[in-house]
Parts: sequence; C-alpha cells; structure tokens
Amino acid sequence: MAKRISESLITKIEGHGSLHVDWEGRKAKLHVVEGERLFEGILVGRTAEEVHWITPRICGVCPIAHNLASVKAVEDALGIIPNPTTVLLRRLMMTGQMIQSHVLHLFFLALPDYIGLDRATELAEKDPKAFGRALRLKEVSDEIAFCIAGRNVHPTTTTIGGFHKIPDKSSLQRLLRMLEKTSPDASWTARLFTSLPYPELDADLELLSLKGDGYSIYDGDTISSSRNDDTSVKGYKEAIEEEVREYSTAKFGSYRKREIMVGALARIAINGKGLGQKARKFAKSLDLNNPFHNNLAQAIEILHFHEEAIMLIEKLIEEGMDGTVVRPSINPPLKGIGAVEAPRGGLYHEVHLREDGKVTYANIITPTVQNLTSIEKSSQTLLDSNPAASKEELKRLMEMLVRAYDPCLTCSVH
Amino acid sequence: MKNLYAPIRARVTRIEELSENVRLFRFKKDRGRFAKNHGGLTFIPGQFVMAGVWGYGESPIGILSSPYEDSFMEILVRKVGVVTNALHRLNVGDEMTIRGPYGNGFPISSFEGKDVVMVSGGCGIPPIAALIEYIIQKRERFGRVYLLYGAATPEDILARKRLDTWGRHINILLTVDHPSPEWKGHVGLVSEMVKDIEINPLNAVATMCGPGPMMTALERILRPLGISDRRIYVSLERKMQCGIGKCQHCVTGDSYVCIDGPVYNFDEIDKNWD
Amino acid sequence: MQREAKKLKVGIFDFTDCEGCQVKLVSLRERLLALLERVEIVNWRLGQEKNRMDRFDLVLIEGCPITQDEIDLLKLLRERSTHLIGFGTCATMGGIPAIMDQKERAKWYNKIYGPQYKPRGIDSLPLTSYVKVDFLIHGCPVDENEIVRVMEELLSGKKPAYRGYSVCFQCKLAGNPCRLINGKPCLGPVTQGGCGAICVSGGSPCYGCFGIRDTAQIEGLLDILKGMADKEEIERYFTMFLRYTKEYNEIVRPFMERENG
Amino acid sequence: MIKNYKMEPVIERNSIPSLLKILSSDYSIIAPQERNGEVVFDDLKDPECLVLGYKVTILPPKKYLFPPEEILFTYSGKGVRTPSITSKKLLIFGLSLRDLEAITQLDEIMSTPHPDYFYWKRRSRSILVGVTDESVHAPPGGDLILERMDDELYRAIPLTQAGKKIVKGRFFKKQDILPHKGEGNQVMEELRKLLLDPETLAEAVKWSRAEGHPVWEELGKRCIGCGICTYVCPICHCFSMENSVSLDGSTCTRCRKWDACTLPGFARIAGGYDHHPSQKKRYYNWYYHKFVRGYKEYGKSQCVACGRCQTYCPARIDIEKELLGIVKDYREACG
Repeated sequence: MAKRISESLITKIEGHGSLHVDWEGRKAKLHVVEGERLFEGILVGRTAEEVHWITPRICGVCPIAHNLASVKAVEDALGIIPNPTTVLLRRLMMTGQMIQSHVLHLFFLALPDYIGLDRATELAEKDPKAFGRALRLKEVSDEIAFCIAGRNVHPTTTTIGGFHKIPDKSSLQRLLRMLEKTSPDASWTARLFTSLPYPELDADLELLSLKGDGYSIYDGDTISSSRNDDTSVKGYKEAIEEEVREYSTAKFGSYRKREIMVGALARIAINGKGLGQKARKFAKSLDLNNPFHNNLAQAIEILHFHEEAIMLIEKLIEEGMDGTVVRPSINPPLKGIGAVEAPRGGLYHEVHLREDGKVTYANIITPTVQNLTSIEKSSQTLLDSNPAASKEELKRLMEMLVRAYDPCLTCSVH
Repeated sequence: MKNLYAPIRARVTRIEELSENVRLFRFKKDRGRFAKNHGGLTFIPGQFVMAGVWGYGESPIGILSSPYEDSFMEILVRKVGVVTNALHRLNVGDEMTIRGPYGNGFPISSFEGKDVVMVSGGCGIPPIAALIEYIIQKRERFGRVYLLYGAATPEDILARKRLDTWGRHINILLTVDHPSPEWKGHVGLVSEMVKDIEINPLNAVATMCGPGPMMTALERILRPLGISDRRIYVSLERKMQCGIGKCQHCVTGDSYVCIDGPVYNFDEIDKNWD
Repeated sequence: MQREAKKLKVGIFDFTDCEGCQVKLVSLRERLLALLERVEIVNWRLGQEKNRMDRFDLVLIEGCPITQDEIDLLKLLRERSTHLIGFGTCATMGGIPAIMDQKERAKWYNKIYGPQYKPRGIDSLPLTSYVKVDFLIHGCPVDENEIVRVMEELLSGKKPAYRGYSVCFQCKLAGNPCRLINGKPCLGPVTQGGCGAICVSGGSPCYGCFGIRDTAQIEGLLDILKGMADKEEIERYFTMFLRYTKEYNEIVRPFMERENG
Repeated sequence: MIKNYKMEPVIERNSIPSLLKILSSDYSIIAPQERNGEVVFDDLKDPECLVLGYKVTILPPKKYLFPPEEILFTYSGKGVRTPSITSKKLLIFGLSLRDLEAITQLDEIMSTPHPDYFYWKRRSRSILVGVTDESVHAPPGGDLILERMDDELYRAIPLTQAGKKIVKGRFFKKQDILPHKGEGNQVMEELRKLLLDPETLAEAVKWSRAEGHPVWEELGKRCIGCGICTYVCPICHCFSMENSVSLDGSTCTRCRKWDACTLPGFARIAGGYDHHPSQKKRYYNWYYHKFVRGYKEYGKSQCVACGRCQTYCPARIDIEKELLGIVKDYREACG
C-alpha cells in the first residue's frame, strides 16, 4: 500500500502519477493518483471576489495563471473591461509566472535528466556558476511576482476590475535594474538548452495554443491549432472535451476528439512570429514533432519573457500608471470565460454568478488535462519506435518524456 | 555606554547530575575572576545571573555557590524550557554565557544579630545555599539559624554533601514526602517540624524560597512562629528578558523583579495586584 | 555554540495539494543550499530521483491526506520519523480543500466525474486527524523566513515555538490601514503572526492561514465582525482555512448558533 | 516664554521643502507622508511629498529610535560583535507636540536605571523638528519647533544648538510677529486635562481594580489582545529577545523585538505558569503601567493623549472615555 505509491511515483514532476506499462501487450498508461479536491464544487456558493483567491491554490507552480484566468472570467461575467495599466501589469505578472515556472521545471526537474545528475542541487556543487545563474533567474521572476502580485506564490494584490494596489515607480525601476542584470543569464539558458542531447522522437504532434496579437499569453481570444483548425475561446467547452478514465483522478482531454499538445512548444509553433528578437533566433532549432523539444521551447520562452518584462516595465514607467479599479457594468451577463496561456498551456476558467455575486457554476480546464492524452500517445510512440531497447532504458526514456511535457498533475486534478 | 544586553563568556568547569531534571553547573569566567564588592563578596546571596547559551537565550537563575568564592560560581538548572534544555546539553569545558549578577539579594546586614529561619523546598535551595555559606563565614554574628528543607523523595534533596557541612554550623531539619527504605529522617510536611524550632520571634528573620505550595507553608510555619510579615523574605520567580529593568516582563505591581527583587518582604508582595 | 555532528535525515513528502509550499522551499535559493549542507535529504519526490524509505529524523509533510494511500503513508511516516512536521495550511489545517466536508464532497464527485466514477478521495482533514504531529508550519503558502526560523530552531535542537503575536504586529509595521476599522472583515487579530501581513498589505483579507494564535480572543473579534458582516460572510471567512480548528468548532460555531436563535 | 512683538525667526511654508532638500545633504530626513490613505513617518525621498497638518500617524516616530526589530549582538566562534550604528544622522521632521513630549519621556525611560545603548546610539545621532498648528507655550522637547502662524508662515522656536544652527540658514528671516492664538489639537482634549493630575489618575485606576469596578470585566471581554495599542503608542517600550543560531550553524544572534503586554505569554514563565493568565489581567496591566507604575517611577502618566490607541483599536476601545468614566466614579466614591 503505502510502499507501493511512494516507490512507483514519477519523481521530479508536479503531482502524483505513475507510468504503467504492459510489457507483453506493449501498452503504456499514465495513472494519475492525486487526490480530488473538487475546486469546481468548492467555488459554488463563494463570492465573485473569492474566486481568484481560491483558484490559485489549484497549483502553487502556476498560481498567477489561475488567479488571472479567474479574474478574467469574473470580469467577463460582470461586463468589466479593465484599464490599460491593469492589462500591462497583468501581462508583467504573467512574464514573471512563465519564468518562475520554467526555471523551476528546467533547472530543478528536467535538467538533471540530460546531464546525468540525480538532483538539481548536485549542479550547485559541480557547476556553482551555472547554478547561480538559475538562482538569479528564479530570484528575478519571484521579484516580479512579489512586486506586482504581492507574493511569489498565490497573489494578494489582484482584484476584479484592476488591482487593490499597484506598485510605485521606484519599485518598478528596481525590477528593471534586476532584469537588466540578469539578461545574460536568460540568454545563457537558451544557449544551454539548445546544446542538450534531446532523444529523437517523431510523435506527429498537433499543437494547440491561444492566439491573439503578438506572443499572446494573457489576452488571446482564439484557440489555434497547428493543423489550422481554430475555435473562438467562447467555444472552448465544445472543442476541448474531457473524458473520465477509471485509472486516473485526472480527466483526459482532447481537442475535437484529437490528441493535442499544449505548452511552450505549441505557443512557439502558433505564435512564433511574436517572439522577441533575441528569442526568435533560437526558435529555428526546434523540432515541432519532438515533445522533448518542449524543454528547449521553455528555455527560449525564458529569454522571450525576460525581454518582454523589460519592455512592459519601460512602458509602464513611460506611460504612467492608473490604479483605478473598474466597477461592474449595469446588467452584466453574469456568465463569463477567462482564458490565459499558463506555463503549461491554455487554461480556461468559466464562472456563472447570481445577482448577489455568489458563484452558481464553475468549470476549469487545465493545460495538463489537455496534455495527458498526448503524453500517453507519445509514450506509446516511444515504446513502438524502440523495439530493441531494454525495459530499464525504456522506462528511463518514458519518465524523461513525461517530464519533458512538464505535466502538472496537481493542476490536472483540481 | 555599554551594550548591557551582550553577555560575557563563561566556561563550564563542573556538572553534577542532581536528579533527572536538575543539574548543578559550576562555571568560571573565560578571563579573570569574578569581581568582589567592598564587602568582599562576588554577589549578594539572593541575587541571580542571566545564564545562557549562545543562540539559545538566557534565563534568570539564582546563584548557589558561596559569595566569597571568586574563581567560580554555581547554579542549579532545572530543565523546563529552551534555555535550560540547551544548558543541559553542555559538557564540562563548553562555553556558556553570563550576565549579572542582578537583583537586590537578601538585606544581609540587617540579618546580623538575629535568629534566622530559612524554609526551602525542591529547587528553591540556591539563594538559601548562598545565604548559608555567607552566614557560616560570619557565624558568630547571627543567633540561632535553622534550615527547614522539604523534598518529594530523598533523591530530590539537592546539595546533600553540602548539607552535611552546613549541619556542623546551623540546625538543619529535613523532611521528605515519600521516603526510601533507607531514609531515617522525618516524613511529612515541612510545617510539622515547627515544634523543633526555638527562636525569639521578635528578633528573628525568615526566608522562603521554592515552588508555589511552599508559600502556603507560610501560614503553617512562619506565622505560628510569630515572625511578622515584614521580616519574612521571599524570592520571586518571573519571566525576564533584559534583566535590567527595561523590558517590562517581570513587573509585579509597582516593582521590577529583576532590579527591585527577586527578594521582597512578604508584606510588600502581598499588596501587589499581580 | 552547539552543532549536530551528524546530518539530520530528512524526508519531504507531499500529499494532495498545490505544491506551492515546496515552491516556497525552492524559493529559499541560497538559503536552501545552506540548509542542504546541514541535512541529508533521503526522500524528496519533487526534488530528486533516488529516494529511500528508511528512518527519518525529520519529515516535512505538505498537503492534505485525502486518499487512503496518503493516509497509510502518513501513518507509516509517523512510525519512521522522530519529528513529523506539517508544512503549509493543507497539512496543518486541511487548507482550501477543507472548505468542503465529506458530505459535500460526495455530491460533487457525482457532478464533476459522473455517477460511474469511483472516488479515491475520502475526506480533506489535517494531518492531526490521523497522527500526532510535532509542529505545524502554517501558511498558504508558508513564508520563507518562517521556514528558515523553524529549521534553525530544529537544527539547533530547540523545540520550535509558535509566534505569540498576531498578524496585526507586522500589519501595523507595514503601515496598512486597518481593515476592521474600515468596516471590512479580517481575521488578523486572532491569527498567528509571522506572515508579514502579506495578504492585507496586498489589499486582500486575512483568512487566518497562519493558524489561530495562542489564547486568541475570538469572541471579542466575533463581536466586532457582527457589526460589519452577516452570519454567512463571517462563516465564509472562518471556513476558508479554519474549519477544522478547535476554536472554530468550540467558539465560532456555537456563537453562530446563538446568534441565529 | 514668548514675548509679544519681538523680532522672531520665521520661515515661509513654501520654503520648507527647499529647507529639507538642503538639510538632506547632512541628514537622512524622516517625515510624515501619505501611504494608502494613511499618514506615516517614512524616508522623505521627495520633499514635495511632505504632509503637514496631519491628524496622527499610524506608528509613532519611536520606530526610528527604538526599532521594531534590532540585532543586539552576533556571536561567532571569534567573539561577540555589537552592531555599529553609524548610518547618516537622522532628522525627524514634522513631529507633533505630543510626539515630541513622548520622546522626551522615552529619553527618561531609556536612561533609567541604565542608559540603553541602542536607543541612545540612535537618539544621539538624531535631530527632532516639530511642526504644529497649536500655540507653543511650553515646548515639550526636540531641537526645533515650527509653529504655524497662518497659512503662509511658521515661527521657528529653536531649543538646542542644533536647532539654532538650522534657523541660521537662509530660509529663515526675522520678523515682527503677533502672538499667535493656535487652534489647538482637538484630539483627546479631555484626557489631556486628566493628565495634568497624574496622581488622581493613578489613584483612580488603582481604586477601580481594588473596588472591582465592572469596567475591567467589560474591557477584558472587548479587548481582542491584538497588541495594536502598544505598537502605536509613542511611549510603550516592552520588548522580547529572540535568539537564533544561523542556518549554517556559524553565528548566533540575539534580536530584540517589540512585544506587547496585552499578548498572552507576556508574563508566562518557562514551565507554563502565567502571572497574567487572562485578557482582563493583561489589559489592566497596560493601564497600570501607564497610569500607576509610570507615575510612581517618573511622576507622570506614560501617556501624551496622542489619540493613536483610540484611533487604531479594532475593538474601538476609547481610552479617553474609559479613563474619564473611571475618574468620575472614583471622585464620586472617594471625593
């Protein structure tokens, strides 16, 4: 019992799951064993203002994404269009979120696989300089979150229609200096991950991402597929289906009944033209059919969002800030959808409210739910395309593959 | 101006395990001896030191050794909190920290020429022990001197070896609640030994130390002996942080136990609201 | 100074939760490396590949033991560890999942997963519902400085201490306008300090994630809250994190019942 | 003290920011400014942000002389190190008369029975400049007080050499002025009157407890023990020590931190016995210190009627109202 679960869990991923391989029949299944928290139930009966307080607790690795998806959903339901300062600050929060999450995943969870270490902290002994760079990037992204969101994990400053509190100019200037100092670290990360030996795998991926203007992660309004099959965010629920499987507490998602991959690789595939100048150079080396390259895509995104953060802060300082909180409109629709690109891909929150502001219905679709089907499929491809490899080697490769997707099982069982 | 909150280094030179929870620590200053006052004493019996361990804090603890001794001091440490636990982990040779001595101590010069009755129980012995050492040195200046000492079991009687020495100079009345088979002395409450005391109540002083219940012994021992509240001295225990009358933790009524105490006339504390 | 000659054997485990407290642990950065110098992490699923299940001097548990497997593992860890410490509000008080009790959970399994689904989760209760826990590091999420403080105390052989002061201490230092004075509910006065009043500083309410402090004057606070919020709202505040505390059951609930009738 | 029709130094209100700008080359300037709708003392980065004529700040300026947290020493195997306090000299600007009076009291408290090293290290490197709308009869303390004459003009009352030196600067000129009838600070005027007779206050507070006055039972219930009244009090000065061994085991630190006597555990000794086991006892102790023990020690109440504890108490306990009630009942019973 207890022994079983602790021994077979995949290490260095967020949440609890294990790969079950039927070696005879050569079939791979991903068992998610995370306990159900039933957030969609927790939210019902709570107030509109509590939604974005509760949902970040779905995931401590991408709390800002959940926070903003909720805020956007409630604002949509209340007919609120936030002011430009709010949007810039939220986009800045999202850049911090992306760097935080990617740095954690790349350096602490994924990198040891590629350089033959057990744990990231071994790197601290072997190459303290490199590790120092990772820590500095972690620090700067945490500082963005502290400064704009009020805390590095679970925001405190955001509210419906704007911010409880916006940062002052001097703290933005401080952030800017920190970002400028860490620019070389961001470029170094992209170079490092370009140089890693990724296993070959042609998984014939369909990639899916939100699309808007530029490299849109906060305000994309179209769900866009690499197979040219787009949907408006309004139709997210019809397009993305969730299926309950008896071996998993997480549902398995699909897009128009097809397995799709979401996340950094998909974003670059769909929105690559919007990448910052420095990041764009690295994007050429991506293999869009190899899920292992998701790690490289994440490293490229670190560089992109680092650049973007600087641009956003400069804009905020230049244009001045307006801390006004926008109030609900008269006769709002009371039903709203909020979609953002979380670090692991498209995240959808839907909320229905009563007149008095209480939640009557909530629906949440997380990126990892969408990826689970693809992870199983890619694992199967890996199994099928390596008939000669040993069990141990296959197991190692498959765990690495799961990790490359950066699954957040915690999110998936919300 | 000095940083009065920074302690000095001291070194543990001896540890005696007196019971499961109580240890005697002897320590010396890292450099030099303890300074003597003009009366030739390193402290006044009844005074305490803030004893501690770097990083763990300090506690007010009464000094047990003789006030004439300047090469070391001794304290009894009962294991109750973070600091005393840290002290109990020390070994001979380890460093500890000291501030003080602090507090008023007994008004020893006013004790001269009088009969002295000292009542103590359990761990309340340290200030009394120092007082006894002081009295013994100047034995001729005092009248009849009694120590009434009660403990739960014979094993709980602290400083037994010193009791033998003291017994040659003063009257010692021992009692235990739960005797061992070898115990030949008195069994029962301290108050039951009152009948063995002969003093002139109009020219006597008394001291009381020890756990709370000992205080109720006042009614049964010292009052029956006829000693007035004004001449009964009590040592109080309070939470202390600074030891020098600033932090406010040790206040009782209008006074600071760390500077105005720990020794009070009984009638003084009787009036305090807390 | 006292140093432990032997490195403490530490296990870090997570049950059902958001893992944000482990993220906080990683956010210690250089301080995490300093900590790792003093301890040997023998089991940390999120942080390393090679993990052992032998005896632990210290086990940190993040998350709420919702499934039977987690409850069993918790009991096993209790047997194998000298100090077992709850890490974050899910572990110490049930956390956000504890907003719903077992009965409500049953209803939502059906709505979310459908009638065919066989739930793994049993109930969202704090660790203390199943085993004796030596210390609770509260917080949703835990605070970096508090992690360091408790670790320093443990490493130096102290029994870690809870903060005696309320959230109000750091809230005043931060220069925040008092929510209660401005007619907005706040659990700061009855909540253990140490969080830096970070939520109130950001403009959010304090829902008490750092746990009820020692000898909190809860009835006094309820009297104040009564003047600014209806029963349902007060209930919502106390059930965000504190539903399974003794104080909620022994003081808040009876107070509400008295108010009703 | 103030003679009529005398040439006196004055400064125009508009010149004050420029004065502060000049002074900032010698001092770190602390002054009242607005933050989140509250007025707080903070580093004055931009003299234009200075707020004058404010009612009260959340935290009193004591935080600059007696910080909420402060390291008393660090110890490494090599020895004890007391942190040095050698930062730029501090100029606290815009203090109310009551805050000046409170610092005068703190000076006395921090000198008795021993001078407090840390307080005095900071205090001796600081200059206090009061600014007031009230007429200044007996200056309560500080180095310089600026008394508002009208919307444009402040009269300068230098009290020390340091104050005189500032007044010599180019922003001050000499001018005939009429005696000013200040508006007075309306905060806690009644309590202010009570404080003139600290002996009666002391007797009344003592009496109220001895006679079992119901006020303590009631306040013991209302007080939520958050500690705010003591943090915002310009004279309260309780503290605790926190001792720690660093994460890497190399250094030990003792830190002193503001404490509050209304918090549980304040009088609890190791082993668990609590000398103030109820909120009623703890809350009474707060009054007892301010109005009884304080009076016995220094001949005055440890209160300047600044109004902070009343303004910032979440339970809305009004110390002025409570004391007026106690004194009234005391006078009726004993008068």
